Order: sequence, then C-alpha cells, then structure tokens
Amino acid sequence: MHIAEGFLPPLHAAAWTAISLPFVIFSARRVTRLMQDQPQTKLLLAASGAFAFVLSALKLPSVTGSCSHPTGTGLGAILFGPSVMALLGTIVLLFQALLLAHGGLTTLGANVFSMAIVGPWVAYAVFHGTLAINAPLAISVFLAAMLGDLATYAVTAGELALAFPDPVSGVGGAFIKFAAVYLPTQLPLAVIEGLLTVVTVNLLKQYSRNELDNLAFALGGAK
Amino acid sequence: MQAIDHHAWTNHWRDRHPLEKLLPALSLLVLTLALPPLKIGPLALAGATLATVCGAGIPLKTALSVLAAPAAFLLAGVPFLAISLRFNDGFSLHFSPEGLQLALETSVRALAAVSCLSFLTLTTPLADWTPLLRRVGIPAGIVELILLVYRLIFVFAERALTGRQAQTARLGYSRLDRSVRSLGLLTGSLFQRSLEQARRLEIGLAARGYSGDLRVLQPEHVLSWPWLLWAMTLVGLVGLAGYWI
Amino acid sequence: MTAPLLALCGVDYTYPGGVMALHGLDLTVAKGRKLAILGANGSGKTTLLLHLNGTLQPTRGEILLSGQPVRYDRRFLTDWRRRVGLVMQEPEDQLFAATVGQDVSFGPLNLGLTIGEARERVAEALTALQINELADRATHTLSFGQKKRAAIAGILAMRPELLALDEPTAGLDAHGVAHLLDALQQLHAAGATLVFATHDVELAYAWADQVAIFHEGVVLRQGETAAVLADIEVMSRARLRPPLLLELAQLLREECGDEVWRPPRSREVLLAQLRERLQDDGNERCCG
Amino acid sequence: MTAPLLALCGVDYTYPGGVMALHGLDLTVAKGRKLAILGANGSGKTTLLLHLNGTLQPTRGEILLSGQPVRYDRRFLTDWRRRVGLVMQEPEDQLFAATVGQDVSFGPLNLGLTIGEARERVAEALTALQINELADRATHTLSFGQKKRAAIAGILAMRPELLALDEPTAGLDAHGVAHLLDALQQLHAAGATLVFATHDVELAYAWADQVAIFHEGVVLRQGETAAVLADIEVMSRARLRPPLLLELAQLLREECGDEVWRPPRSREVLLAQLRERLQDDGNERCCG
Repeated sequence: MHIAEGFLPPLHAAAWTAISLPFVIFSARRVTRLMQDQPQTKLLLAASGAFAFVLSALKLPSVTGSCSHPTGTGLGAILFGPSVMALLGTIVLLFQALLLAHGGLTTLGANVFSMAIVGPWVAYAVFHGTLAINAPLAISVFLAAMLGDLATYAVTAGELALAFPDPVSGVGGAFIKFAAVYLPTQLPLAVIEGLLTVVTVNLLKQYSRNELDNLAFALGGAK
Repeated sequence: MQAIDHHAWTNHWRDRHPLEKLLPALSLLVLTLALPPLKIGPLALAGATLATVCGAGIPLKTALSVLAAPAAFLLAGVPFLAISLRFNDGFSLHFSPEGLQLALETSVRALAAVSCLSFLTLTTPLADWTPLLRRVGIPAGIVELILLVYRLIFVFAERALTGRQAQTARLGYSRLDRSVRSLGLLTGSLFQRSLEQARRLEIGLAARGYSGDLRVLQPEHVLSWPWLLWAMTLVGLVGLAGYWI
Repeated sequence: MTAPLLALCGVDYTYPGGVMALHGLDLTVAKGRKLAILGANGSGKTTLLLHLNGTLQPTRGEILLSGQPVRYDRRFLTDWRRRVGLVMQEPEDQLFAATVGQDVSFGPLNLGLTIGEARERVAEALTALQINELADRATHTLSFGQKKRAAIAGILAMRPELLALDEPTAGLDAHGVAHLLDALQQLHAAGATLVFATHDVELAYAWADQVAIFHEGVVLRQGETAAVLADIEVMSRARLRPPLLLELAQLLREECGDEVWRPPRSREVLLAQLRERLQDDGNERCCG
Repeated sequence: MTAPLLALCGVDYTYPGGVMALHGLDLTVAKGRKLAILGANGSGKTTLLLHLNGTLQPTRGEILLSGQPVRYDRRFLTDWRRRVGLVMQEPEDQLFAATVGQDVSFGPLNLGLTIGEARERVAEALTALQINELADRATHTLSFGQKKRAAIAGILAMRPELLALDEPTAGLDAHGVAHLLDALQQLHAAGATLVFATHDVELAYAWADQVAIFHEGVVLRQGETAAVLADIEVMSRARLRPPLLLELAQLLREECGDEVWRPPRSREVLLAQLRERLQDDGNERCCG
C-alpha cells in the first residue's frame, strides 16, 4: 500500500523524508563498505534488489478482488537483515515510483519509513524472537512475514492519520478510520503473504543451501 | 512497466538534457504542493499533461493510464476524509463539510502531483538520471547498484512472466490455495536463479576487467539554456496564475 | 469429418504495448499429427503457442477446440489446459520444485488427483521420458538435457491430448536431440498429438508430418512436410532455407529424372540410397 | 619457431565440490587460427574456456601465454584478460549497463583508457559487429541475436589478441548464424585469433581451420579440421557424429575413387560440384 504522489501535505512529506534519511544513510554506508570489501557483493545485492522489485510487481492471488502485490518485506528482512533492507527497499520503492507510478517522490520518505524500515525491523524481530523460543521455522517465517506486513500497513495508516486528523476525534479517530478502510484488504493479504513466504523459504532451504550461505557470508554480520 | 519504460526511451524529448525535464517538472511538483490545491492543481495537471502528450508525443491513453495507477488508492482513502468519527455515546460517523473540502483538495493535489511525476518518468529513461544522482551526492557505488538493479529487473521480470505462464499451463492458479503455493514456489526458484545470475555475471564481468567499479561512459546531452529558461518561465507563469486566480 | 483438435481462424493478437504479433493467423491441428510450426527467430512463434492453451486471448478471430468455440472463463480454461499441455523453451522457466518427482507431481495434484494417483502419473511420465532414475534428484543438479525431459514429464503427467513444445531441441547436442525425439516418437505412437515450434528446418523435415510456415504473425502455408519445405517462394519469404537433405534429394531427382523416388527423411537412408545408386553401375538412369 | 599464443599442458581441474572436470588436458592455440573446441553437452567445454583467461586456476598442469608460464596475481590477470577476451554463452551474463554503448565502454574504461579513447573503441567495436545503430538502444529491448553481438562487441572493444567464444551460434536461427559468422570472419581477416567451443559439428566443419575434440576432460585429438572430423574412432568416442557434408564427400570419393578432390566446406559448393559431376555425362570416372 503505497501513499500516492502528492497525497501528503508538504510539511508531512518533508518530515517523513527527514525521519527516514538517517536510516537510509546508515544503510547506504554499510552497503558501500560491504561492496568495497567484496566486489561480488555489488552483483549479489543488485540481483537481490531486482528480485525484490519483480516480486513486488507479481500480482497476488487476492480474495478481495482488488489488485494487490506482495511487499517482500518479511522475506527481505529474513534473507538480508533490516540494515541492508533500508537501502534495498528504498531503491525498490524508487523504481516502483518511476517505472510503475506506485508511490511517489515526495511521499518516498513516508513509504520508506513504513515499508523499508519499520516493516523489516518488525519482521526481523519477530523472526528471531520466535526462533529464540524454539518455535518451528515455518511458524516463525509465517509470523514474521505477516506481522511485518501488518506493521507496514499500521504505520501507513498512522502516517495518514497524522496528516489528516479527524476534525472531531483527532489523530486517534483518524487512525481508526484509515486502519478500518484498509483492514479488509490488508489482513487477508498479510495472511497470504505469510503463507507465501513459508513456501518460498521452505523451497530455498531445500535446494539453495549453498547460495544462502554465500549470501550470508557476503553480507557479513548483516543478520 | 514495459509501457512507461518504452516511452521513456522513445519519446520526442528522449535526447533532451535530463535537467531540462527534471527542473521544470520538480518545480511544478513543488508548486502544486505549496500553493492552494484547488487553484494550482487543475493548471498543473493540464500543463504537465499537455507537455507529456503534445510536447513529448506520448499517447494520451498512456498518460491517462499512468494517472489511473494511484486512483485506486485515492478512491479508497479520500471519501473517509469527508467523514468524521465521533466517540461521544459509543461511536458514530458524521459527514463533515470541511472534510469534504479537504478530500477534494487532497485528490486534486495528488492527481496534479502524479501528472508531474508521470511526465518525468514517461520522458526520461532511468539511465539518464545517473549523472544527476552523482551530482546530488549519492556515492558512485550506490548509483552503480541502482543501474545494475535497473538492468536486472528486465531480465528477471521476463523470467517471472514466463514462469507464471508455465505454472498457469499446469493449472497452478486454478484455486486460491494452489495460487499461494505456486507463487511461493515461483518466488523461491526466481530467487535461486537471481543469485545464480549474480554469480555468472561476476564471471562475465571479470573477463572484462571488473574489480569492483562499474564505470561506463556517461550519456552525453547538451544542456540548452534557452530551452530550460523557457520551460521554467512557463512553470513560473502557471505558478503565478495559480496564485492570482 | 470430425472437427480438428484445435483450429485458429483469423486470429489477431496485439500486445498491451501496441505491438501486433499475430495478424489474421489460420492454423489447424489435426488429431494424431506431428505438426511443426517453422519460423525464424523473433517471428512470434512463442506468442502463437501461448494461444494454443488460452494463456493469451486473441484480440480478434476465433479459436475452436474440438470444433467448439473456446471461452476464457476459469472453468473452460481449466479443462482446456488439461487437454493442451504447453512445454516452454527454457526448462528453468518451468521447474519450480526441489526434486524432479515433486515437480512432475505439480500438474496432477492441481488436477485434483489423490496423492496415490499423482504418484502413478509421475511414475508413468518419468517412464515415458526414460528418466525414472531422476525422480529424487534435485532439479538444479540436472544437466540441460535432463532438465528438458523433466519439464516435458511435468506436462505429460497431466495426460494432455495435445502436447505443444517450444523449441524442444534448442541447446541440445546431436545425441540429446536423438534421445529426446526418440521419447517424443514413443508418445506419438501411443496416440499423442504433437505441435512444436522451431527454427530448425532440418528438424522439421526429419520429424514432422505437417509443417506450418510462420512469418510476421501469419501462417504463410500449412501442409505436408516435403511439399511445404520444397516451396522455395514461401521458404525464402520466411527467411528460411530448405533442408540440405531435401536439396540433395531434389538435385538427384532433377539430374536423374526419377519422378517416382520419394526423398528420404533421414540422413542414413539418403546416404544408403546414394551409395546404392552410385554403385549400381549398370543402371544408366542416373549419371549417364 | 615462435611459441603459440596460448598452450595448456597436462591441465587438471577439480571443482571445489570434488567433481573432476579437466583431466590432463593439452591444447595449443596458434596465433591467427580459427580453432573449434568440439564436444558434446556437459563435456566441460565451458570449464575449459574459463581456463583460457584465468577465471579458473588449474589444480595441476601448466598454462603458457606466449610461451611464458601464467601467474594468478592481479597484475598478471589484468594483462591476461586484456589479451584473451572471453564471450560467455548467455549474453545476459555479460551485459549489465543500460545502453549498448555504455556496456561496450566498460572494458576499455577498465583498461584505464581516457573517455575519448574509450569512445573510439566503442565505435570501432560496434562497427566491427555491424551494430552501430544500437549504440543508444536500451540493452533490455534488444533481440537475442542483437544481445549476442553486443556482448561480443563488449569484449572486442578491449582489442584482445585472442577471442574465445562459448557456443556463439546457440539459439540463433540460420540467418542469425550466417550474420554472426560473417562478422567473425571479418575479425579473423583483420588478424584476430578465434577459439570457439561448440557441440555443432556442422559449424566446426564449415568454419574452423583447426578442431580439438574434447571429451570427459581431455582433448582426444587436435588437428586440421577435415582430418580430425573424419577420424571416426575419435568422433564416436566423443559421442559426435561426422558432419553430413563430410560424409557425403567421403561417399562420393569412395564410390568415384577421386583422391584428388578436396571435400567442399560449404553446402553451396558441394551441391554445385555434385550437380556438375552428375551432369558430366561423358565423365565415366563417377557412377559407372
């Protein structure tokens, strides 16, 4: 769920950009260092970024009939770790704005905050938190992807509520309004994305051990 | 995606210096955000669309279809700006006139802003942005990463499309549970192939002396100052008109 | 006369971007035939194949499945795709699961078969392609030729009436081609209708009993293999060159004036016949 | 006698997983030659090519570049890869930039050339492959054949002494093959040494002046094209079949006892010669 270009008032657009910027800069520094250490990291990251974009452009089978796409937030957080995802996610969002007209340049900061920062961190925390209490991998993956998705959507609703507080009930009322509008589509999508990520991770676990190890190695302590 | 990218590479203004498109478009975008939407919005929308269709020679149908992309988002969200939620005695929904005004303003502003963005994306291929990205201080490594992502997107998108067609031929999307499973498998195999592609590209580029930098010749466009001034004047006039009307 | 298995009548197809790929195309696939769709690279053969199982919907024109106009609702499409199986050119595009056995079971399970039935179908398909021993192998460890066969097995396990293959021999060496054609020949003998798109005229000549010459979105001519491939005008319009075997046979026929002789379709037969002719010293019909 | 451009002596290579791909391999690439490395699919041709420019390092054996033993330090490798250009089979594995012109400039800029010099090299390489008009085209909009040429141009722009190509004609139709070979022929005429790995015996016969038959990690025989391809024992050991043109020529020679006649390398010439022989009624040497 991308906030469209021009939807946020200028002050909010600028504020979200300012909030996201440090995360993205930190991530960019980190990625730059990784790329300098190992030339092949650049190719691996580019392939991962392009993959993430293509994944987000695949139409999701939807129960509600609306046209929707996976966010890949959970998968990305599990595979690359949130500190790399901030930059990769920003690049993907930039391409979505420029190649698909999803989202926009002035709303990039707000979208980055929900999709490339909060979503991945929540997914990452859930994944490792549940693994730490010995949950089965499938459950961890499912919860990470689903809650990462829901967190993204909750943050987006919050951003909208802050921009358009309800004249009577204020920001709180507006948040409930926006959350309620998008809930019927986002909840089933989050569940589907959770299931989808489980299938994907299962497959990767079965036949891509080497590649995943290489990736983990290339990204160093990113995880 | 293919349509936007295709026009970006083939429109009448393809060979103009990217700044000549970027500066006016961004200025207009800033104006639509800064000025009262109901005044500047329609003017900006008309101006950007005119430039896209008459100037760059993009078919009107394509320009409109790009505008339609965020329409779904607007349709779902905007009506709720006009309705307010009250919590006294339980909760109830009420129509609010100032909310309606806000909803209208927001829609107009968003549509106008999207038209500015779509002008930019329909006339300027992503590859042309790179010198500008460098100039605003983005490190060379990140810019190279962005360009490489751009190239690989098309390689992988083709595979994703064909893979999906192959799964459909085997009835992989005939029910919701099957669709989820199929898409999960497709995602996994695409990721696996993406990593393999990265490895083979490493070998292919090493044969050409790759050692970490992806330096290539930058596209050469001559900046036409008269053109730029002219375009900025037009944008300024639109802004003034929006301000005074 | 029974209706052909599949018929395309005056089919146009324009891609969303505006590129017109098919342009009033007519094609008939009769039951039990081996039909080669022959065209140069980029002539749109893949687009054509994607119409044979309803993946793409014509912008104009009609498609008849067993004489019935097709529909594009979910129910009809499911049945259509059960009857017409499509094998993509790149096996990588078609193999998803971790092992060959799992991958081949994908289609049967989607048909709603039970695990037991699906298992039988998998075994049957692997046997037909002579790759039983690969059932538990990880797909990504297969050679290119093995991947091709696994991809075909995945379609075969759905027991389609018509098997459409996109460039089935591309990337295979002579040995791999012979091996694959042998397996396909057995399927054909067992009753399958085969359609394959290729740019390889030698392959079409050796193997098809009907050929459709495809160029710039139309079928220029469809008919019996030898007759169509000998049509120099059509062939050169489609930027194709007649197969060497046919050229040789024609040369011999012209020079020796032997009207009855049927040009041989395989290299071995041609060489043997040629040898016989050249040895046959007493025979003055050929070579003075 | 000058040392050959590149020589591999008793080279072994074992993949990290433990699979042995090369097994005491000898190969000599003489300057100015067109050498075909001919082997079935999966015989390890690509592994062999990756040794020609130092991408892979032999586990045993020696490689000599202009008579000098190679080293695998950065400096030597840079020079080696400048002199030996490797074109991968899949153009997608080598093209990374947004436009053709930018992509081709990558190698020259890595050589440390100035922008101006790089621009010249790009123009020169594009001209050599007859794709000047593609300079500003987006890489992802090219056809497969155009991508192949762009990938070759990217290597050519580094002005290598030796150009090694992996399956250069794979996936191209007859027209595309002719077009590409034409461009390569011109490079060869201009002095380039060409090595190409292929499973296509017809291609090797038509086009190479030397052939190395490669099978299970060793070169079974290297030598003049016609002689090597006529060596039935070696060919069948490598699971290869002699080219049809050669078989025909041999048949004619045997039956007609013409020892002097050199077997023609192109289809046109063979057909013309055959026609002439058959028409030549008075000539009793052939066909009784």
